[in-house]
Order: sequence, then C-alpha cells, then structure tokens
Amino acid sequence: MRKISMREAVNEALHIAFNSDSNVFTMGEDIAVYGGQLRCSYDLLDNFGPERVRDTPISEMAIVGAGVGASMIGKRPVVELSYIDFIGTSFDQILNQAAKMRYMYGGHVNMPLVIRTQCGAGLGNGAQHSQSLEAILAHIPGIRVVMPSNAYDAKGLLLHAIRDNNPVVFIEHKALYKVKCEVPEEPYEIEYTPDVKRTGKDLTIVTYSAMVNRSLEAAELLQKEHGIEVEVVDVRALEPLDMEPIIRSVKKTNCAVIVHEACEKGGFGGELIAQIQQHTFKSLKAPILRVAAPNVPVPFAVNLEMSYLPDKTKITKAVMTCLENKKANA
Amino acid sequence: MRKISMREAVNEALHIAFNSDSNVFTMGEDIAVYGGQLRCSYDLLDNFGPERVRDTPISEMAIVGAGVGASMIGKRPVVELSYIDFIGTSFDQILNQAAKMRYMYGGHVNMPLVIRTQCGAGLGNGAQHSQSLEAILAHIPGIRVVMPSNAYDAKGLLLHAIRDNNPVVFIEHKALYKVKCEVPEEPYEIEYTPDVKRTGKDLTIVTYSAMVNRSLEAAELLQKEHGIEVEVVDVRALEPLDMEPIIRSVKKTNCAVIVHEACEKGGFGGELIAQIQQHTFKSLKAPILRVAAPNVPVPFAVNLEMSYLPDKTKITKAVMTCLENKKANA
Amino acid sequence: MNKEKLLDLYRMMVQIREFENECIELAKSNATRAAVHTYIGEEAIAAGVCAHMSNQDYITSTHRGHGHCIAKGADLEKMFAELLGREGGYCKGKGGSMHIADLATGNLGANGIVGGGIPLAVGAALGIQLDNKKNFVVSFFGDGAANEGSFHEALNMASIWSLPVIFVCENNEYGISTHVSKSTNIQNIAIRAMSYGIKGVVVDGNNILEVYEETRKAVDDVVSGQGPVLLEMKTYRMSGHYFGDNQNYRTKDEVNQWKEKDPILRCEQILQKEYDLTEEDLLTIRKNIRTEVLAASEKAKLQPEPMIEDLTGDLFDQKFADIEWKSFVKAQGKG
Amino acid sequence: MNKEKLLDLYRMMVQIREFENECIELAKSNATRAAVHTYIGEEAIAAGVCAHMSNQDYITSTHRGHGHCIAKGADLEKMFAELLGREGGYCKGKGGSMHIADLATGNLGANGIVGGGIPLAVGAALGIQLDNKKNFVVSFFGDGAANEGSFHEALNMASIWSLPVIFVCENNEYGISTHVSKSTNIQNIAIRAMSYGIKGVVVDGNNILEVYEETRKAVDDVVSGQGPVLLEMKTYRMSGHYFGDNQNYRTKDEVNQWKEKDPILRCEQILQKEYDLTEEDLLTIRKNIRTEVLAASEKAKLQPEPMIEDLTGDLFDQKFADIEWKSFVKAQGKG
Ligand SMILES: Cc1ncc(C[n+]2csc(CCOP(=O)(O)OP(=O)(O)O)c2C)c(N)n1
Ligand SMILES: Cc1ncc(C[n+]2csc(CCOP(=O)(O)OP(=O)(O)O)c2C)c(N)n1
Ligand SMILES: [Mg+2]
Ligand SMILES: [Mg+2]
Repeated sequence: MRKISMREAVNEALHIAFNSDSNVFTMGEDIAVYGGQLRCSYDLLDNFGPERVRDTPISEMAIVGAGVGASMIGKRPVVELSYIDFIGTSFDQILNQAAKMRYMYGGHVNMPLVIRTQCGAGLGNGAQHSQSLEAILAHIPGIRVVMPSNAYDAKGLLLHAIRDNNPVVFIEHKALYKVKCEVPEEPYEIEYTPDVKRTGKDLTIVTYSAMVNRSLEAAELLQKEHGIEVEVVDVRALEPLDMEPIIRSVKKTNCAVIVHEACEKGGFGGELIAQIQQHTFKSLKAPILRVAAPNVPVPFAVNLEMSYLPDKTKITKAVMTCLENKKANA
Repeated sequence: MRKISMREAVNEALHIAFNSDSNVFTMGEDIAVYGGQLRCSYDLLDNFGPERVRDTPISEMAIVGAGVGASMIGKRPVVELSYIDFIGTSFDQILNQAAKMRYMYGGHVNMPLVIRTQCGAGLGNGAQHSQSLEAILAHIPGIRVVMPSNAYDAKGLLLHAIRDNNPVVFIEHKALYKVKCEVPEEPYEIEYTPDVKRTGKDLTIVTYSAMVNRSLEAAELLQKEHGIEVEVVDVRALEPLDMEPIIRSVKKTNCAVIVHEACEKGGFGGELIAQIQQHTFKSLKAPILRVAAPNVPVPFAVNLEMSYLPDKTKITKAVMTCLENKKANA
Repeated sequence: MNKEKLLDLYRMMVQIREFENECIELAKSNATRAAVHTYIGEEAIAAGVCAHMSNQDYITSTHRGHGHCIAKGADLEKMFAELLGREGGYCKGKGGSMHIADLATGNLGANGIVGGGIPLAVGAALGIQLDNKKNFVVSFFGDGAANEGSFHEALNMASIWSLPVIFVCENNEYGISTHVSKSTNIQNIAIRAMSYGIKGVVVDGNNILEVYEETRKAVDDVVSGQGPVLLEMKTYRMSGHYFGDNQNYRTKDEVNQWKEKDPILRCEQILQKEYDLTEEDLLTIRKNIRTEVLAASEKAKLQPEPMIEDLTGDLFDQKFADIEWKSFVKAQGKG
Repeated sequence: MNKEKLLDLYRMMVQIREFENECIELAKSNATRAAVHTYIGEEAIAAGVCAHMSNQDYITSTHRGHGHCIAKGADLEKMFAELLGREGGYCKGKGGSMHIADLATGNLGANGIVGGGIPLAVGAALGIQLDNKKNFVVSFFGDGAANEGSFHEALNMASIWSLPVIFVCENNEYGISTHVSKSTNIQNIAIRAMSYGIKGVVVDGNNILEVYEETRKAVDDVVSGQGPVLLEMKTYRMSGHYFGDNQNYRTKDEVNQWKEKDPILRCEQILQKEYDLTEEDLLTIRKNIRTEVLAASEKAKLQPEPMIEDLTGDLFDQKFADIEWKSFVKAQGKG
C-alpha cells in the first residue's frame, strides 16, 4: 500500500470531508492561501473555494467562537488553532462555551465542531509554541480530546471526529507530520478506542501521540537486548476514555508505565494511574511509573529540549525499574 | 480568641498587606466602590484610596496582564478574578505569560503577583460560575496554586502568597466565605505545606478547600458510628506540592481516599494517587478511591447540584469501601 | 406605526416587565437561587429589536437575558420552570436564569460570560452566509461587555466578511457597580464601529419607536450584504444588578430620574396621546398580561424537579451524523 | 536634527539590519532552530522610537523583536548566544529568538504570543504611575496583533487611567500570509484610537525623521499625563515572515517596490543630500558595524551550551520578599 505522511493524511481527510458534506468548512489563520501554518490545508482553497476555506484575522477567540456559533445552527466547522498554546487566547470559548452548552441547555443543542491543532516540543519552537496541553482539555467535561499517533490513525480519527455531533479537539503532534505509514486511499473511520500497537506479556506501556513511537522504540530495544516483551497501548482518545483495553492489558502484564510528553505534574498520566490502580489493584505487582517531561516550560536550547523530552532511554529505564519492582513483589 | 469568617480574614490580610508594603495594590471588577463581587475588599478603598484600589473595566485579559506587567517592574499586585471560571477570558496571561516568564527569561524576571479568585459550586450559580479548575492551573509549571479551607489558613496563606516573589493563584471557595473560626488579630504566615486537620490510624483522606469540612464531617460520623479513625490531610497548596506529610500518613494508615469537588476525570486526585501509589506501594492495602464530582458541568437545579457535589455520605461510603478492601487484602 | 403594531410592542414590553417583577418575587423567597438579573427599564430594546425577527433569525443573549428570550417568543412557563430548576424548564433545570436557550425560536442562548455570546453570533451569521440564506443574527450585550476582547475580535471578523449580524449594545450605564464613564473614555460606544469600518448608530433605547425604526434600517443593511451594524441603545437598568444588590454605587435620585424615562411609561404616553387609548384600556392590558404571567409562574411551581438519574445525561450527543464519505481524487501534480 | 543624532539613528538601523542578516545566515545552517522572524525593512521604527527612551523606560516586544531589543541597547553577543541556545544568552538559552528579555535596558521581553505583550505594557505603565515616576512604556506590536482581544482591552484600560504608554503598531501590511486589507476593513489602524478616546497618529514608519519626531510628541503627551497614544507606523516586511517562508502570498514586484523605500536607503539619501556625507563615509560605517556584528556572532558561537543540570532551574524564585507585616487597626464601626 502507498505510504503517506500524517500531514498528507490529514489533508486527505479534509478533502474527503469537504467533498462529502457541504456543511463542512474550515477557517483559521493562514490556512487558505498559505495552506496553513501546520501545512495541512494545502489545496483546499483551490478545490473548494474561499467561502468554505477562510483565512481569518489573528483572533483566536473569534475563530473558536464563530466555530461554536456556526455549529449550533447545523454547520460542521473544522477550525484550526495553529498551535495548541493558543488555547490561551481562546480558552473561554472552549471551557465555557463549546464544552458546556449542550449540557447547560439541557441537551437541546448539538455542536459538530472540530478544533484542529498542533502540539509538542522537539523542534526548537520555545516555551510558547511547544506545549502539550491535553490534560487541561481532558479535564473539561463536554469536549472530546483525540490525539493520533500516526498517519493512518489520523485520517480515520479525523473523519470520525468530523462526523461527531460534539465538539472535538483534534491534536496533531508537530513531530509526526512528516512520518509516513501505510494509509488506504478510500475513506474510513476509526473509533475512539485505544489500540494495542504492540503486544507483550511483561509490562504495559500506556501512551499516546508522539510518545507511541518512542515507546515502540523502547519496546523494540528491550526485546532485542533483554528479551523483555512490552505491550504498547495507544490511548488515541482521552475523551471518551475507554479504559477496558488498558485494564485488560495491565491485568495480563501486572505492571504498567505511563508515557506522555506533557509535564508530569497534573498530566493525564495521573488519571490513567488512578483508574488502573483502582481496577487492577490485586493484579498489580509494582507501582505504576510515569515517564513525562519535567515540570518546567519547554526550553529552547537543543540540549535542554532534548533532555526535557521523554525518550527511548528514559522509557527503557522506567520499564526496567518497574520490572525489578515486579520481580521483588512476585 | 475571636472568631471571624473567611471573608473577614481575607479582608484583614489585605489590609495588613496594604499597610505594610506600599508596593501592594489591587485591581479588579467592582472591588473598590462595591467592595468586590466576592465582598472581600470592603473598606480598602476608604483606607487606602483609589490609586491603590482600582475598579477595572470588564477586561480579564488586561486585568491579569496588567498585574503581570506591574509585578515585573517591582510592584506587588493582588488582582481579583471574581470567579475562577474567568480564567477562560484571561488564560493566555496565566498560561503563557505569568507562568512562563521567569523560566523563559532565564530567571531574570520576578513576578510577585497574586491572582485572588473564587471557586466552587453549591449556591446555584450555574455551569459558568461554579467551577473548580485548580487541576488546570496545577498542571502549568510556574504558578503557585493555593487553596485555603478556613479563615485561619486563608489569612496566613494569603500573606505568605503576597510575600512570594512568584505568581500565585489564590483560590477561595465561595461556600467558605461565611464560615467562621478562630483567627488571631496579629499578622502571621502559613507555609505552603499540607496540614493534618484530624489524626487517625485507619485511613487517610487527602483533600483541600471546601471538601476539608465535608471530610471532617465524614470522619466525625465514622468515628461516632463505627469507631473508625480517619486522618484528614488538607493539601492547602497544590503547587508547591509537599507530598511528605501525605505519604507519611498513608504509610501509617495503609489506605487513602482522595476528596475534591472538581470533576473526577483529570482532576488533581489523579496526581495525588500517582504519587501516593508510587511512594507507598508496599504499604498500600487497598486501591485508592476518589470522591469527586461527576464529569459534567455544574447543574443549576438544587437537587441536581446537591447530588453533583461530594458530601459526607459519599465520602463515608468511599471510606467504608476502602476499608473493606483493606481488610480483604490484610 | 399602526396601532396594532405598537400595541404588540407595548404588550411585549409589559410582558417582560411582569415576568421580571414575578422573578423578583420568586427571588425574595430564594426560589430562583443565586443571582437573577432583571431587565427592568430596558424592555423597549428586546421588544423593538426582536419584532423584526423570525424564528430563523438568531439571537445571542446575556446574563440579563429574560427580555430577549421572551421577545423572541419563548414560553413563559418553560422559562419560569427553568428559573425554578424544574424538569420542564428550557434546559431541564440544568441551566438556570443565566442559561436559557431556545433553538425553536432562534435563541442561541443566554450566557453567563460577559461578552461570551458575541463571537457565537458571528459564527451563526457566517453559517447563514454560507447557506446563502436571507436571515440575520442579533447579538445583545452590555456596555461593560464592550470592553471584553471578544467584542473586538467578533466585530472585526463580522466586518471583513460582511456578515449579517447586528450588534446591539445595551448601554444601561453600569457594569455591576461601575459606571460606563469609569470603564470607558468615550461618549458613545457606537463610535467603536469605526474601528471596524462598519456603521454605528446611537439609539434612544427607552423609546420603542426609535428602537424599532433604527433596527429596521439595520436589518435592511445587514440582510442586503452591506455588513454588520453596531447599534448602541442608550438605556438604564432601573433595578439593581441582580435582586439583592445594595446599589451603593448610585443615588436614589439618579434612579428616580430615569424612572421618568421608563420605556413602558413613554409608550403608554404615546398610545394615549396619538392612538386614543385610555388609561383604562392600558390598565386592562397590563392586568391581563399580569394574570397570564402569574399563571405561568404558578404552573411552573407545580412542576417536578429533575430526576437525579438525569444528572449525567445530555453531555454528549451519542449519535453521529449521517454522512457518507466520498473519496476526493486530487488533480494531478497538486499538493 | 543635528548630524550626530541622525548618524546615531542611522548606525542603529544598520546595526539591526546587519544583525538580522547574520541571523539569516545562522538560520540557513539551522543553528537557530525553528523560526527566526527578521525585522528587515522596519528598522526605522525601533531606532526612532527607542532613541527617546532611557533604561528606566520600558518596552514590550514581539516575535519580531530583535530590532526593539537592539535599539534598547542590548548586548549583541548575548543576543546571538540566546538565538544559538548558549548558556551566556540573555535567557541562558531557555528562551530563544522569540523570548529575549533584558530588564537592565528596560526590555520586558519579546513574546511569542501575538498581542500578548500589550497588557503587560499597560501594567508596567500602571506601576510607573503608582510610583509617581516620569517614565513611560512603549508596546510594540503588529498590524495582525491589532485584531487580538488583548489589544482592545489594553488600550481601553490605559486610556481610562491615563497611563504613560505609547502603543506602537508596526503595520508591515502582513500577518504571516494575510494582508492587512483582508484582516481589517479600515484604511488606518490608527483610527482605532477613537474607540478609546486617545490620540492616534499615522506615521511613515520607513522615514526615520518622521518616526523620531512623532514619537517625541507622543512621549511629551504620555509623560505629561495626557494619556496613552497610538502610533501606527506604516512599513513593510522586506523579508519573509521567517527565514524559509515561501512568500506565495505576495509578488516579487510588490517586495521590490518597497525595497525602494528601504528606511536605511532613505536615511542614507538624507545623510548624503543634507548632511554632506559621502557614499564612502556610509560604506565605512556599514562595514565597521558589520564587523562588530559578525564578531559578536563569532564569539557567541564559541560559548558553551547550557548545562543539563540547569534544565529545571529558574522556574521559581526561592526567596520571599523582605516585608514586615504591620497590623492594620480598622476604624470603629467599619466593615
Ligand atoms: C467574563 C466575565 N467577567 C465578569 C463577569 C461578572 N459580571 C456579570 S454581569 C457583569 C456586568 C456586565 O455589565 P454589562 O455588560 O454592562 O451588562 P449589564 O449587567 O449592565 O446588563 C459582570 C462584571 C462575568 N459574568 N463574565
Ligand atoms: C496568539 C497567537 N496567534 C497566532 C500566532 C502565530 N503567529 C505568529 S506571528 C503571526 C503574525 C503576526 O502578525 P503581525 O502582528 O502583523 O506581526 P508581524 O509578524 O507582521 O511583525 C502569527 C499569526 C501567535 N504566535 N500567537
Ligand atoms: Mg451595563
Ligand atoms: Mg504585520
């Protein structure tokens, strides 16, 4: 099968959506003529015209807010925040409008809105353009939070999100845009449920987004060098959060390591641990460990940024520690 | 000793701070003439004049942002967000400015800023005026997050926060404002460290803000009706988070229940559990349980709101379940 | 204006006033919980503006939203039921006074966030434009809200895309305790239209005829594609910010002076002088409306509370849209 | 203007230009990582504005902040070191191109958030006012930033309190790919001053003399308590939005036309025509400055990277302020 990058996969999903439903439109900063700061919306303007593909002023509150308003009357906007860091300038529209309206209005309003955005560090963008803020969003009842880890998942999850009648924040990691994998040309959807990206019996890594690849690298290494078989579960959707496959895996392996790029404190790892320990307490043979960024903003200098990021080495180390604990408690 | 309400205690701390350091000033919506939507800043205008006690336009971005700017040049602003829900309209200034600047600028900038605000449900204020959003703030490296549970703590923690050279979000629960306790007239400070509000050997409740009283009620009831001795630890500061007293307690009781008012998913309970299970794994005799709000916005109707809130009954039930598990695993 | 039309507007204003009077009664006994922000003194705006709107024309509203909601045609019993937190309320009791939406009448919802609804209105107007419809949107907000960033971003966006939206700034002189002269440095908020290259008009918001007429012009403009309009309605909040407000920020005198400009009083004067209605006629109208309003309130009070099992419902729509995905084959050499 | 003064301004502009040229060289080899937003074509603004400022006068800056930083008197080597992520950089390598602050020269920092610095400037101006000082603040931001809510809230707040702050909108016609005519519906952003009841002035931002003179007037105004001023500097970004920008949103022709209005070129013409400098004189100046700039870059390149142990440092100040709390005894019968 052909291999395409996650950027191409997102672009392809957008083309399919535009082609299939005339209610779908998109707006955001520099997305039309320029093809997006994320470079995911190229060709859309040419193929679907300036009514449905709109460059906006630099006004994130209005961008998200107009998306909310348009979706309330039946349109299916896909708005773009060029960096997730800009939830700062648009937060009220996410926190108090998009997320709350359906419940607050007694279920009488639907909101088929997708907010596409980009997260993550590693490319030297500095403290205000490199954050991983999914835990903030996942704590807000009323919005979906979806984070693909590869091109195949991105295409299927994005189409699923666009067909969702609820607001979805769709978070693409900037380091994944160029990564290619096999992606069918035809349309397909992927449900909001975790995916076991690698099976193993010794330990479960629960992870998502760019850290899936780092975890797979670590698993590979552990297998080769130590014969350790790590299972890697890609959460894919933080809301809805389907814990069943995760719990099943931990019940099998009896121990778990959580890996995410967001800083550790208050990160989504806490939620995963809270639920895992509650539902697998008796099978759990070691404390669940987290591999995450330290609790500081993302630094600029390349050596600092690299040591800031979770990587194969740190994951491997955590897995080894966890397995030692497991052995000690066996 | 005299008893005063938390509202009076906060007001007293503000008067002391204004009287002690001419760099301290305050601004916010309706805080001067009106004495604050939270009614905590009464008399300040009369006593310290309109230069230092300022009514602002309804412009939360500018309120917080001006606080950041003024603190960068050495002032000690205490700005007020009348409801924590309004971090929505000011989030960039918290997330990307206040929290990041010191680190991002290599430690060359100090920011003695206090953002006082109010959280919590129970009074029929509806979905956009009742939230508990501390977990969002505690996930942002670079800001302190402080949540007093009574008048005595509020006074001492607020003075400590005003003397802090770092940005502090000081969150007062609206249901606590009228609750009185003994508070000395003289100035004093309380450090950012958890406080054991009740000792007990059977189980540890880790909690903060308004849920401290609910937990103490539950503990009282459990003691009276079942002879169960619950230890109640009030976290008081989510950042810095001093885990030592919490871990010590759990190592003693071998089990824990976390209680917070924020909705469960992605709440700060996850962080507490992640750290507790890691550091007390071997002593832990039961899965740690959470008592928190369900994952929906705060409903308006009185019966819904009351059943939304964690209360004595739910806490008691969780404690009993946890203790049964403990017994089963003993 | 013909007599029947003006009488309709008058009835609408009275209906709003009586609704709010009853709200205050309910608030006194704490039946509404928390704050109830009444629209007393500002009724001419909602009545005069919404008189131009059909159910396919949308509004966004505010914390002070009862008047807008009623003028758009809401059912009073369902409104009271919501205020009382009953199952039959507009939001099944989940919203409360500040959060009533009624999609059937084009009401996209009241909003507890000052300025929060303005961008939503722009989005709805964008939807209308994309659908090539001839409808329009009205966004109501206060003088205080005009200092929120959302106001600025929304008006600018609506302007550059010539969207069919009327921004109605209800300048009632106060944002809670803060007089507009302390929160802005300009005589008229309408002047802010210049920042966006759109039309801005100052309107006597206590004069129902002027509100009606200026709105008509604005509707013509926005529907004919000439872009958004900002109407500044000069008015006054005759009651406290909410029931229970100590109003230490203004004098009784000031309030009393404005009571002489009560929009309902002024409408009655016109009806008597120019349309031959007698005081008795008017009294009858008021009494009848009052009776209806009270009946709605009484019926609402008898409604049951929401069921506790409903606490966690309504968060997400469980259904997905019926869309059949069609491949898009890109032109060669693109991308 | 006397010759020495103009020469100073000229030198400053050249210094900024040469700094940016060197940045592009560094960016070519990826030494600066991510985006470097150069100020080429806009130098007259930073030079002409900051010439009026002392180290006790503050600026807030933007993602396109090198020019402001240099004009405020920053050390070039420390700037280069920061861009290269070295320990000796302004932020110890933690900030990068978009985040240089230099409190010693009154630079409160560049900012990666468009519009993010404007409220900070208002706060600094408030601090100055509270301290009864005669200093002032300049907030630099772009045409695109003028559509952020923060712009609106900040200007309004500064106006009602008559704060000593000059808002300098650098209208370089583009926000990344979006021409200002597509993001606003007005001829001049300066007109937005009217929304706040403050002075708004359109300035030829490529004319150093005009920038200098109009800033002087604005400084007089704000320092004498007459409230903030909005200066719109008309200019053009001669380079791409960042190094690597494909610039598919504008024509070469357009860029070339603006190159004829290059502020440095224009300053050179004045220096030659009215101050008798020869082309050789100017060349010498440029060469000397270029040499200095390159030397700074070379020295920066030799600096060590930050130490990994420093990764988690600098987040919080561990010290608390030295304040001795004094009780406040309230007047009887209050509260
Ligand atoms: C973002 C936000 N800030 C502050 C508040 C608190 N608040 C509620 S109503 C109000 C005053 C609003 O004034 P205005 O817009 O003039 O409307 P009015 O109440 O006069 O109708 C304020 C400050 C809020 N609800 N939302
Ligand atoms: C809040 C926010 N939105 C969007 C961006 C992405 N962005 C970076 S620079 C820029 C263009 C800014 O335009 P302008 O204010 O005119 O400044 P210029 O780049 O022209 O100097 C944009 C959209 C950002 N950094 N911050
Ligand atoms: Mg008002
Ligand atoms: Mg620009």
